[in-house]
Amino acid sequence: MFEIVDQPIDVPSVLRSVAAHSTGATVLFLGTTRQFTYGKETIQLEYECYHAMALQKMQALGQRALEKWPIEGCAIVHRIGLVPVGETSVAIAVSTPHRVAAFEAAEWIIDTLKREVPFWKKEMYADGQQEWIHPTDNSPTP
Amino acid sequence: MFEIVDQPIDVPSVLRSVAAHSTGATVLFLGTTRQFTYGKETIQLEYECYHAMALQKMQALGQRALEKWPIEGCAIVHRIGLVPVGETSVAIAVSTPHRVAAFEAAEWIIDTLKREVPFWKKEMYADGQQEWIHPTDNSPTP
Amino acid sequence: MKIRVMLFAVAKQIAGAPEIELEFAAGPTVAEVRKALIQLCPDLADVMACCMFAVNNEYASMDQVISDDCEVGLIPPVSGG
Amino acid sequence: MKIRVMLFAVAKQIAGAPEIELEFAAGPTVAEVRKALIQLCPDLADVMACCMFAVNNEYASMDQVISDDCEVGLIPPVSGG
Repeated sequence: MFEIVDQPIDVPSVLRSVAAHSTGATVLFLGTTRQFTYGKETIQLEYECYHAMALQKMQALGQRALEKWPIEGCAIVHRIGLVPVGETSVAIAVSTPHRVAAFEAAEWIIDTLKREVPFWKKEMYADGQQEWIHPTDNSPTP
Repeated sequence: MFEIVDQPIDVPSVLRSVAAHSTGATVLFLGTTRQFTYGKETIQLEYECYHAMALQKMQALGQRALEKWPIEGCAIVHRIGLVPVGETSVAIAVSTPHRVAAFEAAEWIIDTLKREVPFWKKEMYADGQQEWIHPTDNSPTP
Repeated sequence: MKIRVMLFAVAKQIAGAPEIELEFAAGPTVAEVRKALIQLCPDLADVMACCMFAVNNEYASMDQVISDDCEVGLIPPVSGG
Repeated sequence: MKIRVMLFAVAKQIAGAPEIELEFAAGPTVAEVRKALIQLCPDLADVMACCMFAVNNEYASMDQVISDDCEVGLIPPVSGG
């Protein structure tokens, strides 16, 4: 399952999409809108993407992960538009026979997605300020 | 949420229990009954536990994780009794402000649970054989 | 004094019972409980080679002394998750 | 030939448009598209210092030649997830 959605992500259906009888371990990562970042209060985030390229890169990430780990099921779903505090902007699920690969693959996918896949977020702060986030170094992000 | 249940694990409620506005990342681990292990076919697993000790150890794991990582929410739910192929025997969820800690903590909790917390599984194979699993070395398990 | 030892998984299966009651003149150490268990149920000897003991829900050392209000469990290698 | 460059996030905000059309005598390289974009919209110069270009949904090198059926995107540093 590789999808870009403009509504809340249906997490149970993401998990169902990676279920398989050959699976012993499933790791799900959820990125959610955090209220405070370095002391500044966020009301919501607004995500946009380069749709065709983002979807192709998400599918390519799944394929590259498959070449690195024995993956039974892989799902990447990213939400665009407004994502209020506490809601999920990205869900990544990986199922494998044994757990080490599931942890490694899920973490690799979110790390790589954050570096390579054309989504952008705009912080909409409590003080009314708005700001597109364009990280230019390896500053940590959730 | 630290629970031992004898019914299917309610994964959405596990995820809800670790949700918080201060959270930017949530990692969920699910251990599921795998159909084939080293070529042998499993029909189902049967789990038992030393209930009072297991629950106390699960809570202590949550506490130890809190001392190691900046955790906003932590849940460990283990199912006992019969767990058919494809169903979940354990769910671990960790939410943190940033994602590295969530991956590290979730993996540490499942690794430590598998070494220290008194649950046992009996493999019930397709050929009728049944076998309590008591790992005596560091053989990989899902 | 009586000490009841709770059994689990393959140990319970071998003993054919979920617990075994042992009688001691005074509060025994975990090592003494272990020895008495093997004398009463020699079939447990093999599996006990890799078992731990829990006293009041904590893993116990062999020289820990057990009083009559202690809960004692024989813990075969765990395999949860 | 005309090349349309799709803009996103802060680049779209600065340019005030989701795409910019450029005119070239022959198929330009990515570097030539970049130079033409800055000439047309000097306010983009700062952000373009750390932008990539995508051609047909793949990150492109500066010397890649663009034909008139290519889809070109200006990609500011990404911040999804």
